[in-house]
Amino acid sequence: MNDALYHDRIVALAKSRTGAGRLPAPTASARRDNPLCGDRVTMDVRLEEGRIAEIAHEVRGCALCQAAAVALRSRAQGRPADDVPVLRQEIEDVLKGTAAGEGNFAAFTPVRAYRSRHDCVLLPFEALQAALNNS
Amino acid sequence: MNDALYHDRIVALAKSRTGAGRLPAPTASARRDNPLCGDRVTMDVRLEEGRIAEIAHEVRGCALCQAAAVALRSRAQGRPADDVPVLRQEIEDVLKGTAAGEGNFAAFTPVRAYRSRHDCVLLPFEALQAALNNS
Amino acid sequence: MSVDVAAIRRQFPILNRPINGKPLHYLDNGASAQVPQAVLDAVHAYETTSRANVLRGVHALAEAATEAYENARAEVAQFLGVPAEEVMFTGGCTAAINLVAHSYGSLLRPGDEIVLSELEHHSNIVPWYQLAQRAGLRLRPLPVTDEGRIDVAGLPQVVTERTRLISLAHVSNVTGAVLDVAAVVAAARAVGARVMLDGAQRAPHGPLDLPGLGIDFYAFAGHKAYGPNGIGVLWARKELLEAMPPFMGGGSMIGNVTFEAITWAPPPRRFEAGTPPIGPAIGLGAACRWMMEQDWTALGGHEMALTQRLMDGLAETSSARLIGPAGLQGRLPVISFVLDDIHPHDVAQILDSRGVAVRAGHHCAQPLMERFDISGTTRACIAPYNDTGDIDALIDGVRETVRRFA
Amino acid sequence: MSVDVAAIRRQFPILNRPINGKPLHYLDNGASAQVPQAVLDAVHAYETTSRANVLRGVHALAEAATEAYENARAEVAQFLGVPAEEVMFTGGCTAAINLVAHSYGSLLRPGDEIVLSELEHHSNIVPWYQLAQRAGLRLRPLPVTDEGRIDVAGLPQVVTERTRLISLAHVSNVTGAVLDVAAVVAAARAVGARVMLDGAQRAPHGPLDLPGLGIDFYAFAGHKAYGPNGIGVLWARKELLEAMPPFMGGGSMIGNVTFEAITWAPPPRRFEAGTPPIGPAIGLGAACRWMMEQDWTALGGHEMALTQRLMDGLAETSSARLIGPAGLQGRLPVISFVLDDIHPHDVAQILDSRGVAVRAGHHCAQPLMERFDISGTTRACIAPYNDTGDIDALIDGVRETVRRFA
Ligand SMILES: Cc1ncc(COP(=O)(O)O)c(C=O)c1O
Ligand SMILES: Cc1ncc(COP(=O)(O)O)c(C=O)c1O
Repeated sequence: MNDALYHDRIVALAKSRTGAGRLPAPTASARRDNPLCGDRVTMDVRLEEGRIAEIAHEVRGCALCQAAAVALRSRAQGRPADDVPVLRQEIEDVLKGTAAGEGNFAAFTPVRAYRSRHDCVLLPFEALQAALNNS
Repeated sequence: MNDALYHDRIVALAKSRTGAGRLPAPTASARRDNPLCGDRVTMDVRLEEGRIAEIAHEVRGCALCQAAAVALRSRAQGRPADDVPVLRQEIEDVLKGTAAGEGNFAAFTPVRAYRSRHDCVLLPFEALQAALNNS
Repeated sequence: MSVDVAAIRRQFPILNRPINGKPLHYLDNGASAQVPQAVLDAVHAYETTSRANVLRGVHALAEAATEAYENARAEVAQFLGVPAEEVMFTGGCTAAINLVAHSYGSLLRPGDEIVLSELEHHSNIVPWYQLAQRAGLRLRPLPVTDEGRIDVAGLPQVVTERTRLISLAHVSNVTGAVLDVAAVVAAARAVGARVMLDGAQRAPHGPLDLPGLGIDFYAFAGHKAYGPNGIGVLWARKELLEAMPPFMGGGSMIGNVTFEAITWAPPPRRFEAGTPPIGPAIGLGAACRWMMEQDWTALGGHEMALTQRLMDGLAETSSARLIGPAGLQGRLPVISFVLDDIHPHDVAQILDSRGVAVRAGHHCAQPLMERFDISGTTRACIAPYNDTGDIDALIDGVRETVRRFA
Repeated sequence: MSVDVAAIRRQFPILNRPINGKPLHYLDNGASAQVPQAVLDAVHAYETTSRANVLRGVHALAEAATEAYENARAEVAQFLGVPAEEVMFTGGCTAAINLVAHSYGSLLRPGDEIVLSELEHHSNIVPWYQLAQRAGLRLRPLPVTDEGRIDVAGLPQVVTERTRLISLAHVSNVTGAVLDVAAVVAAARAVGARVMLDGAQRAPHGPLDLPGLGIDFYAFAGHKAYGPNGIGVLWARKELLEAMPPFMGGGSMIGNVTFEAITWAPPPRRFEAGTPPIGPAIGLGAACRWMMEQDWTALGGHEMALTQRLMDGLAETSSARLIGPAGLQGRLPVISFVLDDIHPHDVAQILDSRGVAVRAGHHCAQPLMERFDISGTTRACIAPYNDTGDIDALIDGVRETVRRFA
């Protein structure tokens, strides 16, 4: 059953670590912790005229959290900062099972059945939103 | 079953109220409360050369407590103050079922089965002992 | 009466147990009510199919336990008419009131005042007394009328600009009187004070609409509301909870812990330190569900008809005196009485020999006993599973007691 | 091995429940252990034959409930090797520690010091932190060795003339290390300090002899010791209890109540405000009885043989690192490990898919995670009902996890 959770796509996303690290000169940053499990995500963002030019993430967390950070970066880079709530809604819909999810977001479909892991997926979204709110 | 508790002898002892009231000039007095049930006993005692010359009791309590005060008075009056612990031991033995009890004390045999009521019977003994300790 | 009492009785296994060879007439519901099979089943299912610690685990049992626990919170919230995140599980009603006294109480200043009443249960007096001693506050008791009601006409005398909180029994555990909540809320609002209700004796009589009452805090006990022991509920408005520091410290109520600084989790977790009473909470959730499934218009009618029958029986016993409202208006089926010259414990003991379980004593309301200058009362509290046989057995026993001691 | 594990397993109904179509391998005992049938039966008997409030009632159910409740206290006392009147029932281990922090803590003065350690559970940190903030005390943590033991060699550096209390885990809930109690007691006695042990992880492994340890306070949780949720135990020496003010206020813990002055009942009642967790206490009494009926020489051997098997299996997994003592000396079967570059939650989740229940995360011991510079561990805790199949399933799962993330 929950072997399905760690299917190749999630593991590949997590292991790719695309965009992992910090930005040299971020417009804004934010860190978010999940005290229940100890996960921690730091998001750096560089904005150019309201657009997200670049994102970097530092994740001390599980594979779901790492994969979500990578996926979020790939979907958010290049888009207006105002689109982030839309992406957040999309991932929530995937977790609820009411949307299939575009691109990498579809990889999170199996997480739906594991309510205690939803926060792992959402943490990077929260950190990114917090960074944007700081900017 | 527990109708046996309120057999004629206990009810008669309680209703007799022999010795109820206060002494005009007690050698010593003490009040004891049972906060769990709200029972309250005041014992006045007049001593003459180490002997209990007279006892009076004021009981705000149940029939068992009233009957015990009457019974204790009848057994303790005229005896040396030092005998009170012996009487206390005797009534405890009656409540435990290890003694039949002399005189009026025998009336308390059926209380044995009602552990929550043992304190009702013991309260006058505690008040009398406290009064003697005060003297 | 449209209530099928026999069908209700069948749901409560203990009612089949004989007492001293006689059928059990359980009228001590105000001390602890009995549990329906649905509650026993819910706890048993947890213990045998999904027992685990909650919130922190990722395995299947932990997921199931967490879901059952949070579902219980949702059931309780629905029962109270409030959002789930405003509901905290505590160890009992007493623990819930102590939580407010410590947490909300720590925000009060010397000279601030708390209004209580003369009919409060010790659980709604002692925590405030302790707080008053710690923090230099003043307690101001509202008087009680001869009918055994909190005298809201006394509000102007005790509510002042220094009043911060008015904490009162929603229903008296001795007289059954229902509080005039609107009058209290109006008096509180006029001076910016908060209102807390001790709902221990109200909750067992059906769903509530707390937002409609306009109050700020509500507490009740699981075991008096057909749930297990070891569980109680505190409800409070979210704005208040967010401003309140935690009470007990431990696992799950923290944000981050170092020896230098500790941050707190948001409510309700902030107020649930350590492993919560998971099984008892699940049982209480089932009890609230059970209550929500009943027809309380019919059940209330049934309970009050039995109350009337009991009051009528007592009225025919010349030595009996009711402590509480004589009519059915503004009261619930908590009925206290005294018999001339017969101690309540003796009454209760003779009733017990006839299978009738009532409570006798001060009912943890010593100030009220002083108010009526009595050492205690004999008290019957009626639940949906009680029937006319229970009431008649009680009245017969009272008559026998009077005869015995005449 | 003389332990009939199959016979023990049959006493725990939940172990028959399949997980994801596979047999349940429950190794999350440190979070909550499972309950034997004897405990379920004891609680069920109370709920269906003698449920009533305790201490204040005179009817047959109240007598039976009171007797069962006090009998549970006696069972717990026997389990701990102490007199029953020194045993208090609380809502949990966390609640027991908070009781001491509030009650005993109120006797401390600004500048007084409390010694803890870096490996404490948050439940044995946060209450002291809150007390320190309230009362101006200083917390002094003992360091932890690389093996995951409280470093008693550090006692001379942190114990001073101002030390009033040393409160430490008897057994670490992360590393399984057993405290060197004698060294702690000696250091405490030298300065007149009191010693409290958090026995949450020790109690599930058999009867104790608290007087022999020379300590002053002991706390443990029912749900980790095969009992129900919502119940914990505090033991303290009678002289201490008599000098301590109450913590929570409510029914049953008072002497006399007026609005002007309140007097307290003697211990243990002084510390049990309100209706106690009667059913849960009765369940814990049955759990203690169950533990006292086992042969712990054999069971301890069984638990430690499984521990060795698990440590051997991990040693063959090159990316696994144990957090805790490598040998069996001075430890209990609480086994934590980390896998290079794989998050504990991922380990636990994959294990769950194979029916293996373990805990992953910081285990409410954030300062210890900082000490080892890790975000969390995967933890297995072994109980008498675990068998070699459980350990082998865990090791297989760990190997599969490593393969998956390689
Ligand atoms: C060492 C230790 N202390 C205290 C606790 C707290 O126990 P509880 O959460 O049952 O109150 C735990 C378990 O969570 C523990 O492992
Ligand atoms: C009105 C009232 N308040 C508070 C309580 C305390 O509830 P508990 O003892 O369950 O904490 C009770 C019952 O004992 C009560 O009747």
